[in-house]
Amino acid sequence: MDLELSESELAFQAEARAWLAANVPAEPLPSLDTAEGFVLHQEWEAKLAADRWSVVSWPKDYHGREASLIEWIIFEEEYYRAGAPLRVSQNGIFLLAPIIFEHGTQDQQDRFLPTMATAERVWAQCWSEPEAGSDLASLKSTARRDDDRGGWVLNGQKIWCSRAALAHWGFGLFRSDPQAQKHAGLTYFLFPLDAEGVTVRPIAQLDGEEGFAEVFFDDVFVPDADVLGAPGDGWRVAMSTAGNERGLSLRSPGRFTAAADRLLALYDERPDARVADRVVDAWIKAEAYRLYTWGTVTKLAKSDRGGDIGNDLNLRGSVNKVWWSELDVALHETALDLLGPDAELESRWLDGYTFSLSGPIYAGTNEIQRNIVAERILGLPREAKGAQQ
Amino acid sequence: MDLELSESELAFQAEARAWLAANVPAEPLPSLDTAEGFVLHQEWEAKLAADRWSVVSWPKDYHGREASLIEWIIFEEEYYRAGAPLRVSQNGIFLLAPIIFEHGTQDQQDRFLPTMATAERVWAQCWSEPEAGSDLASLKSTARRDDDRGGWVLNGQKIWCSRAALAHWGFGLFRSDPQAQKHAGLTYFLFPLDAEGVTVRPIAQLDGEEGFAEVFFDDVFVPDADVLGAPGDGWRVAMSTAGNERGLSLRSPGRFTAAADRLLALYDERPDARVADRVVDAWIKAEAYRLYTWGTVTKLAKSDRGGDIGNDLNLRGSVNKVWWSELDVALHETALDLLGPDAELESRWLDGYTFSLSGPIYAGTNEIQRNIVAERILGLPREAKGAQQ
Amino acid sequence: MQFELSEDQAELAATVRGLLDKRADSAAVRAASTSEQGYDEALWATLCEQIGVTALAVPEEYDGVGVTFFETAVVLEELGRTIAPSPLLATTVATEALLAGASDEAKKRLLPRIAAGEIATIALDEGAVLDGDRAEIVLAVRGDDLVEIAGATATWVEAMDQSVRLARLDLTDAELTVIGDGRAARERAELVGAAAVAALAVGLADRALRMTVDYSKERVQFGRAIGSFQALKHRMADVLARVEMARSASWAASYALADADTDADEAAFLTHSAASYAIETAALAASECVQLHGGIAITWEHDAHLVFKRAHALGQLFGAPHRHRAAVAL
Amino acid sequence: MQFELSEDQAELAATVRGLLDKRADSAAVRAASTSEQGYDEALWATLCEQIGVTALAVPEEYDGVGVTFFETAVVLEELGRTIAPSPLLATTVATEALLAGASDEAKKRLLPRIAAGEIATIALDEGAVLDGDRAEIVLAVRGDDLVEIAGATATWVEAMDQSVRLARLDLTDAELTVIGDGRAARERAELVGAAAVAALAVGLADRALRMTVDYSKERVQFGRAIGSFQALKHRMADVLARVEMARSASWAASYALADADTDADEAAFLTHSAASYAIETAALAASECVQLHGGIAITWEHDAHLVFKRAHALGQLFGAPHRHRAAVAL
Repeated sequence: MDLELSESELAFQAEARAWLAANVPAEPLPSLDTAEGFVLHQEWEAKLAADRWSVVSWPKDYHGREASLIEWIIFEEEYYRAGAPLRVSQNGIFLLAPIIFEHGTQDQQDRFLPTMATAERVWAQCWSEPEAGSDLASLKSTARRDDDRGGWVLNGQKIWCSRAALAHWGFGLFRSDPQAQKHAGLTYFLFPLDAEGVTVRPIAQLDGEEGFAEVFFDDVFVPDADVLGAPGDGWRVAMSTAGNERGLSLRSPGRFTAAADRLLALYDERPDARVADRVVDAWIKAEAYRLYTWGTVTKLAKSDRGGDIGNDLNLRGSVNKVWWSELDVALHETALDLLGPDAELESRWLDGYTFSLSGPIYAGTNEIQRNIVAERILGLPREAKGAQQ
Repeated sequence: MDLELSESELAFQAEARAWLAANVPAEPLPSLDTAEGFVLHQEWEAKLAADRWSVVSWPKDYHGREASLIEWIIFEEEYYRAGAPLRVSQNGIFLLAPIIFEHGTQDQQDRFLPTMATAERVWAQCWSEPEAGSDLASLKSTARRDDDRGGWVLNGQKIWCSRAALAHWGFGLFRSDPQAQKHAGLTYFLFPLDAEGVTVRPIAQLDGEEGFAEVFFDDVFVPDADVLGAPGDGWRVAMSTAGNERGLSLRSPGRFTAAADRLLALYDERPDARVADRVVDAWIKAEAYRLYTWGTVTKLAKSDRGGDIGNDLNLRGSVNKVWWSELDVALHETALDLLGPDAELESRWLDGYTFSLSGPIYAGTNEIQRNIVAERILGLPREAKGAQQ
Repeated sequence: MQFELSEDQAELAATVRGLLDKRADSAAVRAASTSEQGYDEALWATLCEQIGVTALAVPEEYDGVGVTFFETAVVLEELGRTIAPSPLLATTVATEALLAGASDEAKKRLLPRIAAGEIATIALDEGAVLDGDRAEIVLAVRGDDLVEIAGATATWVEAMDQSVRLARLDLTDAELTVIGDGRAARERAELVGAAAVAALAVGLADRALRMTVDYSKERVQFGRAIGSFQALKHRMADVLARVEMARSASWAASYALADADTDADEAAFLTHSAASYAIETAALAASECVQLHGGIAITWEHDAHLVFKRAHALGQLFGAPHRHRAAVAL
Repeated sequence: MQFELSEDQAELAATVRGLLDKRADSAAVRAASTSEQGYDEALWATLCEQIGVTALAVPEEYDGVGVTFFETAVVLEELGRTIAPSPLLATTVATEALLAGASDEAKKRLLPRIAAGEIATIALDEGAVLDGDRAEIVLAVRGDDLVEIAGATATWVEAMDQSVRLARLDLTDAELTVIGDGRAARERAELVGAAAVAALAVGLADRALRMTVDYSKERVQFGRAIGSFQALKHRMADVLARVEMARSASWAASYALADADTDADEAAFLTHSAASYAIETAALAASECVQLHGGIAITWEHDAHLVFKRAHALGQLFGAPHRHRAAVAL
């Protein structure tokens, strides 16, 4: 055990803290799921990128500063502590970029990563389908080969596409081999959301905003150059370790320690002995998550030095997902109990609360994550018929 | 809604309260699972029976006073409130007697019920088998027909036989038709535990006592006169409504309201603001259970007037079982938190705590009860392969 | 001893449910919640005229039906099941406050208007007032006085749950008339409010569970109805058990408050028990409803979020569960 | 930044585990717990002589190994996994109390004896004292003084968890010598005690989970291993997640207490966090262990009840979880 930060890490931390203090908007930006807020968030990302803070761990050629994992975590903690805006580009930088780095061609990296770093191009994740909410193996949208044009023709429907209402490009899996079963025969595609044949229908959320959309594909042509990884290999590509590392596995603890800090501040304003125990409990859980993440980072750093803990990491990702999503709900419920009747009146906590409800549902429901933990970490037998919910 | 007690019910309540006040031992009796305590509990039951308090709802010919259901509940509440001894004869009077009343011959009722009421003869429940803890359908112990002697020959092993270490007679299901599958081909037998071929091996519990035993059957002969219900009909007999009515469905709320009262008294001695919320919560849950039971009693009273709510009752039994068993654990945990470090030193609460652990396990684990509630009340689909845990 | 609805009470419940099934479905509730008035005036008129929901607990001498608060709670449990916005909660609390604390003159003057269907409310603190902007009779407890307020300026404040109407009262130009004993009125109002919320919560929890069960029977994932997955079954079974217990507690509380013979401490305990337990049950049922519906639950079109928001609102109107437990004397 | 055991620390853990696997199986633990002394003297001797468990946190100038309390916590986590009764908890707390509050003279006199394997304990209140009847060095905090007690009469008091030794001290004929600052000693003792209990709890929780998982893979009911039932899988998955988080919290707390540079408030927060969380995790893991084992769990022969009793005892030695949360300054 050695929890000291090195000189250079401390310097990095100081630099990030100073920059954020100087640049984070005093007033929270309008929601990034509104047209106005979307643009303002793009501008914020551009500002981050200009000073190389939007993707600190990326290569210098792509607006990064080749920061270490530890530095990345440090930056995330500072970012949330500073109350900086949500990342409008998160689908791209956290979910898609790692896959492009691992499976993308040089051409794809050069074409897609720089504009992703500046949020000039914002990406939507087109993952679920109406009949396949949690069950990606049963995706029905199709990709038909078109040799004449040297590409594929997409048809079908995706749902719960986050950011799709306002984003520019999307990524998702399509069934390119109708014969193949379940996970086989899927191909990973990148496509502009204004391409001919694409229809985007926003989904109004319970908070009244439109963070998700349905996307319909009617003979949408995608050139081979925009296929990520090998045709038919989409499942493996999508599930590759990298896809999770900086996404699920390292879902920034900073977000929750910052929320815990806000909860403590709220308690100062409105102390209530009857709620104190839960306030402390939430603080403790946020801290435990932060510490657990340092353990993950240590393993990751090792693997970057050659150790193979990819699977272990994915599994930690499932543990994390259950943890942070349920912690996030508890944090907000506790805050609303402190607010009492005022909680009913619109407030930042209330928005956060409604938003937190989606945590246990998206990116693989917590039921699925628990199945994964039980079967793949604890080695418990799979359900009869290998059914997994 | 009408929660008033009638004149006669109030009179009954007063009489019961007075008798208990005058007769309940000042000092708790030694555990009924010790040889010494067993005898003292038998004497207590005899005393109850002498004044017709041991089985108030039974016919007068069998030491009862033909009390109504409501009176029975009233008595149970008074009994626990008075801190009276545990019922050493509970397997008999709560689990077996209702079945004898419904399925027993006149001869069986005359032979078994009076000595059960006086606890001159104490009954053990021989239900589970090593490989069939919760899964009675997979019982393996056998009953072989013996026409010459006009009866059956029992072989096999039962486990978790409550009271069997010290009881006189036992009851249980045996497979009388080796061809029949699962629930079919089982027969309900009554047998003396000192019969030739019966071996009783006590099981030491975690509290160091011997409330349970293994019982081995080696060519044990049981005459036809001691078969309860029709041969091969054992499952239906055992599962008949009556079997649950005064057992699970009406597991005396008095036991838990009395425990809640003790918890409140403990809080008076050792107030602790940090535990107050849980003290009240336990009190509330005990009260809710009492109220829910009045609802059950109302339905039962109706059914005695002809309505058929037998199945509904069994289902309420499953709801109750989960409820009271988990409430019992919570009640004791809260008390031990109030006791703090002293909780570690032997105390009545500590004994009650270890005892409470068996609640969610025996008489059908709470997992099974939840399956029953989900499938039979909510109508949710059974597991794949109809597996039910 | 009969712990169940009497025939009359069961018929009352059935009548209300029948009416609401027809007139308070999802579309109707959404329309009413977002309407100018924030509730369905036609439905309210029917409830008042045909069923006399505001008159139930009003004695006959004041032109009421002359049954009890228990019957009102029976109606509230049905209303809770629909999420329909309704002035009945505020009006009921005001009615009971008047009966407990108002002078005979005030009772004679106000109760018949309520029995006839006028909306009433009572302000117990400085915060936003339930139905404060649509009540025709506005009461308040000021110090030890029960006062009637005329000419207050009410400003609607938007709440997360649009089916619950809150308004701030500006008393600058208002006329306040003392009409009775504020302490008695407050004590009654707080207990009746808590029991009424418990009844609404029981209905809501029951509805949330039904929604969840029905959906999980239909929704197929991984080749099975998700309702066949044991982890979900057990969670729904737990909700069922809690709903059953909560209903028992709620009925007992309303009965105790309606029954003059019940010891006051006992009635208070039963009321705080019911509120604490029913509100928590509704919250649990609602969050399971959201979780088990998955993505569609967080869409505007789906009712799951209405159920969830209502469950949260109920915890704030007359005290959160932990505050009710704190109110129980140990 | 390296949030994992160093090679030396990992080797220490492996060595202790290897030794305990051989010498502290169920039979050995039961024999030791019910023996006259209540612990395995031979095993203790081996732990002290071969591994120097009592010397780890003692500076070299007092004949110790001169590493830190963190290494001691690593040993405690392994001990916690076995339920073996051991004087290490009491001795560690007394050691840290001496280091924090004792005079140089007292340190010179007492620490070498502890490093050599003598059992020590410290009484922080009037209640029963951990290892009070088998400690060769008995300390106490009286008012602002740290005192050494000689000639006290110790009476063993039987606890539910026989693997935890408690005794009452009668000081009538005892000789008390002031040896240092009681406030510093108490503060350190309470924090170290909490962190040490957290380490024991993490080991225990991990062991309880393994037992449960292993059993549920073998136990067949209704034609399936019960470990294939989703409701049970999800409960075990929750325990796993909590064990992982609890271990992280426990390591961070022990590290903070061992690291002079860590801010005192931060160290206190981390310690109360770890204790609160690890104890609750052990309690959950233990009760799932009992419930999923079913009937055999409540038999004397089976270890489930030993795990359960230890889990409960850990919650009482240096404060229950809710008391640790209460100790966190808000």
